[in-house]
Amino acid sequence: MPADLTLTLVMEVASGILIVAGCLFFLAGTVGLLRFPDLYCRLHALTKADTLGLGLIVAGLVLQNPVWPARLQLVLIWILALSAAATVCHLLARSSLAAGIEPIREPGGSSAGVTSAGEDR
Amino acid sequence: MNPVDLYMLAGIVITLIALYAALTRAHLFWKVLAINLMGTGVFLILLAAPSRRTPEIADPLPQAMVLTGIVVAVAATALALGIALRVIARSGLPFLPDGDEEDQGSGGSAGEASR
Amino acid sequence: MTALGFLLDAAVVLLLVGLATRLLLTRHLFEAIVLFVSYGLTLSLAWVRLGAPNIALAEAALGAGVTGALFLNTYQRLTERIGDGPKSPLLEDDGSRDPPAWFKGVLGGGVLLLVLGAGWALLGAGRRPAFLPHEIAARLPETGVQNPVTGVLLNFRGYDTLLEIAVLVAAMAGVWSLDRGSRRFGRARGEPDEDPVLHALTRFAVPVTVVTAVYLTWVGSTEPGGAFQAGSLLAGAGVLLTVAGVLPPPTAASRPVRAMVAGGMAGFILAGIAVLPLTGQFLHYPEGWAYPMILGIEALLTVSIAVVLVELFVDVPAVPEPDPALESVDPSGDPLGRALRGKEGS
Amino acid sequence: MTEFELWSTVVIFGPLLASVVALSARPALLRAGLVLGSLSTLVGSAGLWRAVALYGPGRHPLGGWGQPLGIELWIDGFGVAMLAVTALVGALTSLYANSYFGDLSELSVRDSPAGRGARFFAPLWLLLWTALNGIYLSADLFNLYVTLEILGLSAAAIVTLAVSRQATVAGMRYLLVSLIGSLLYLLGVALLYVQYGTLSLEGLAAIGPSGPIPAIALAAMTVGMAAKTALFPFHAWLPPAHAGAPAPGSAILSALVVKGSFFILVRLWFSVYGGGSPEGLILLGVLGSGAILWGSILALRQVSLKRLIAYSTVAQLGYLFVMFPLLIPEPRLWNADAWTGGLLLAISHALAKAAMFLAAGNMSYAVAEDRLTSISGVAHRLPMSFFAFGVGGLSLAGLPPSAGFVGKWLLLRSAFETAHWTWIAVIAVGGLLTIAYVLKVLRYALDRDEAPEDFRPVPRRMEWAAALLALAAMALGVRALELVELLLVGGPFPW
Repeated sequence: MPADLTLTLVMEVASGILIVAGCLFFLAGTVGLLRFPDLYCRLHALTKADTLGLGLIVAGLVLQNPVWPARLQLVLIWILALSAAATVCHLLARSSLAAGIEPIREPGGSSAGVTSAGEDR
Repeated sequence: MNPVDLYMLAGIVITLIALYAALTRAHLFWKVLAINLMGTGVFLILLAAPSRRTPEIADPLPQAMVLTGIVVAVAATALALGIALRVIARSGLPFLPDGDEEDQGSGGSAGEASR
Repeated sequence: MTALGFLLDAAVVLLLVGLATRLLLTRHLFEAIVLFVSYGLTLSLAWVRLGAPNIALAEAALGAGVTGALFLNTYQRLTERIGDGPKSPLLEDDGSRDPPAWFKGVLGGGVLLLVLGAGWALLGAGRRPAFLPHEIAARLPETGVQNPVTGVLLNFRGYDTLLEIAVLVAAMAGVWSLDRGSRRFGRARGEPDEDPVLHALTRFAVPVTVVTAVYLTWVGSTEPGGAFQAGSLLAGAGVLLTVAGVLPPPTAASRPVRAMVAGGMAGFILAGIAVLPLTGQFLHYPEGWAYPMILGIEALLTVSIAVVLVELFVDVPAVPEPDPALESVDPSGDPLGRALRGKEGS
Repeated sequence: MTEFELWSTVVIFGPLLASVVALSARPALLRAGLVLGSLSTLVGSAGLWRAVALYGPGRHPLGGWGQPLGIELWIDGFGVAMLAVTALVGALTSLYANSYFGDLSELSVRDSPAGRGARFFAPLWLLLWTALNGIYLSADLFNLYVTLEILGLSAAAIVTLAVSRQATVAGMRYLLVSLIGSLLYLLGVALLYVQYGTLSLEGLAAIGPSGPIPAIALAAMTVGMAAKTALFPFHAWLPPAHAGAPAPGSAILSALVVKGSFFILVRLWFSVYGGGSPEGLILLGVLGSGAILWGSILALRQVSLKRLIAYSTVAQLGYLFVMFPLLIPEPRLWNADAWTGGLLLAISHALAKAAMFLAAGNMSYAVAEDRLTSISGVAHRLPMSFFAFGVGGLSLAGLPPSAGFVGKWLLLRSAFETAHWTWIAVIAVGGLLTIAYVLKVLRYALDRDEAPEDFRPVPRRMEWAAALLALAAMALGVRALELVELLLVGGPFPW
């Protein structure tokens, strides 16, 4: 039994670390959304960081959950969220380019960058 | 304080501030938004308060009522937004004219104008 | 764990009240709509915390999802109409039309009193013996399903659910009667979107969504799920197909669409009437028939609900310029008479 | 299967099924839907009337569960009387609507602004009819909420079938009032469920609600329902909505729809709360008196025909609330005269107001205008509509032998018995004002000797529908005894 107990403990700790790391990515993504200068940078921050964060949290939860179908479901959720985020990001960027919104070229950005997420369309 | 109490109090607060907003915001879209929020406030009361009073067993009846309420709210929102768009199409503005204005309008001036 | 749970609850509640207040106070329509969707998603978190996963699903799909999409779609029509002028009163409400301060003051005072009164009354209410929940739990086996919420919705109180479908149909007929007709949405059939990514997502996501919807309908009898959640999922797939140009937009002009909208309700009523000679009461399922009948009704409802939701989403018209003929107060108060008269005159 | 179970199924699910048929929106099927809806409600309510007269109040446990687990329909005299008058008004209005909208389809529906929307009048109206029948039979708080929502959505949609700016704005305002009112009602339902853990009206009546939470609940529900019933001072939405709708819609809204929320108020205050509080009843009576006076004065000042009739609805609804304090003159005592008198007024108002709106619809159909000055001389060309309007108006004013007369007389008698002189004065002044505004219309209609030249013939069926309704309002007074007997089955406290 001690071997099992150790395994469980290791799994618990690993799971905790993964989930906390995932949350950190979400935090980073949110900070990026609020602080980045233009739509394209924000999309980048949101989709990349959040997808990775979700992946880490899913991995942590898979370690915690002993049931195989539930683990598969969790992974399926991640795959679906991943594909939806990627597609939506692509569509948003494409329609913004088509609408004539120019990406910012220089680091630092222009004055337009300080508007909050709610105000740009 | 019990967490369920928190949700119940939030329900009361949201219901009533949404009612206030529905009556004081003139813009039609905010009225529709506020009515939606008012509904969710009532749903919070409906779900939190009974489970607070009988914590020993989950009560499926409020859940069924809230589910029905959500569907009704979607239906009402769709119709309200449709009519609001027509109000904008007719008058160019997302507001309802004052009741008095409307009252005067039907009788005298507009009738004359149509002659 | 309880302390952590309490912190989470407190955070959710504060977020809910904060989002609601901000959304009701803001003057920018787009911000309000975004806040509304965030509010809906936070609310579904609250439903999970309150032990109501059925509602959490419905709230995320319908409350935040479909309603948010309806608002965004309508917003899109407004921006099309005014072009690039962001200061239009359509999108920015400066509050100049709001009622006078005295009205706000009186109403605000009344509302405050009501909040305090209701809060005091409800917090003061003590425990009471629960009769109905025990009764429902005891008689659930007779309903033919194991999910108590489904049992209430489709058997104990099936009549309410039938009328709830009637509410949806009434809203649908109302929207149709606004006669917005066959506005082209997305692309016409046979003219697929040139975007490969959207196309790939459609091909991948639609089958997955349909399978999930079927699963949700079927699992609703034992676990969280059911016709409404499944219907809104299916509606998501339908919207995707319409946007990608695979399906023509459903309109009132199409007879199959009308048949599918009315079909769920018709099937429900006919099932209720069919059992009358056997059991004597409307919707009183004969013994052993409850489960198959409920499943059949749920399947029909899922399709109906999906079609109604797609239609409500897709069929939002462009807003025309005010028509002078219709803008002025109609002197006859009776447009049909006037329309006829115009006909005769010409 | 009892008679109650059979006929209540027919009366609710007949029109619901008919709305499915009508949703197909082919002209032939639209007609089939209206016929199916009318027949099922007429037959169903006749069957229920017979059953109630034979056996007293009855019930229909839907799904076989019975309250409190499931939903029950409760069939008593009050509900059946409302069902019957709804069936009569509804059937004749359907007949009218068939010509009113059908006429349009011959003229190529596509080209007129309202045309294609008008195809949805029949399904919307049949859904509305279902909701009304559902309200009159329901014995469950939450079920009433769902029926109220069907009623509100379909009624607002019917107002916006008229495409003018005025009608659209009125429909929007109506929808908003209706939604807020329903949510206030739902808030009350939630509070009552929190307190007592049941949704059954019968169960609540057995408990006898009292205490702070039920009091707040009753207040919320009363404000919500009063707003939907357009009780003074919540009446501002009503005149533009009722005047702006297409003629058959006006008749339905004014005669029938406002009675739905009124019915719920009566059920709540008396059947469930056992009379509520005397102060509350007097407050409702005072608001009713305000409605009678204010509505009548505004009706007198209108220059548009349909608006005058709409303001008259505001005034007439006031009488129904004067019934509230008269019904319970002392705690634990109810006055049968006030009960039958008030409800007879509700019923006769339904018939008379439908007749007046349909007749007004005929007149403005003929001259394509709605102003009082433009209908001058119409009486010569449309004698039947003129007759319908006059008879309906006299019934409204309470002249014998109309049903309005019997109702007012009973109400006055109950006020005399308990020496409530204020209410007597209000009822009397309201009657005089009613006569004044009815005569005002009649004077315009008879104004000129010759008929107006610019005149479009009105389909015979539309004239007949209005005239038959007016005759029914008159004849009801002659046969009022049967109705009084029916209304006493169950009385205000059925449980």
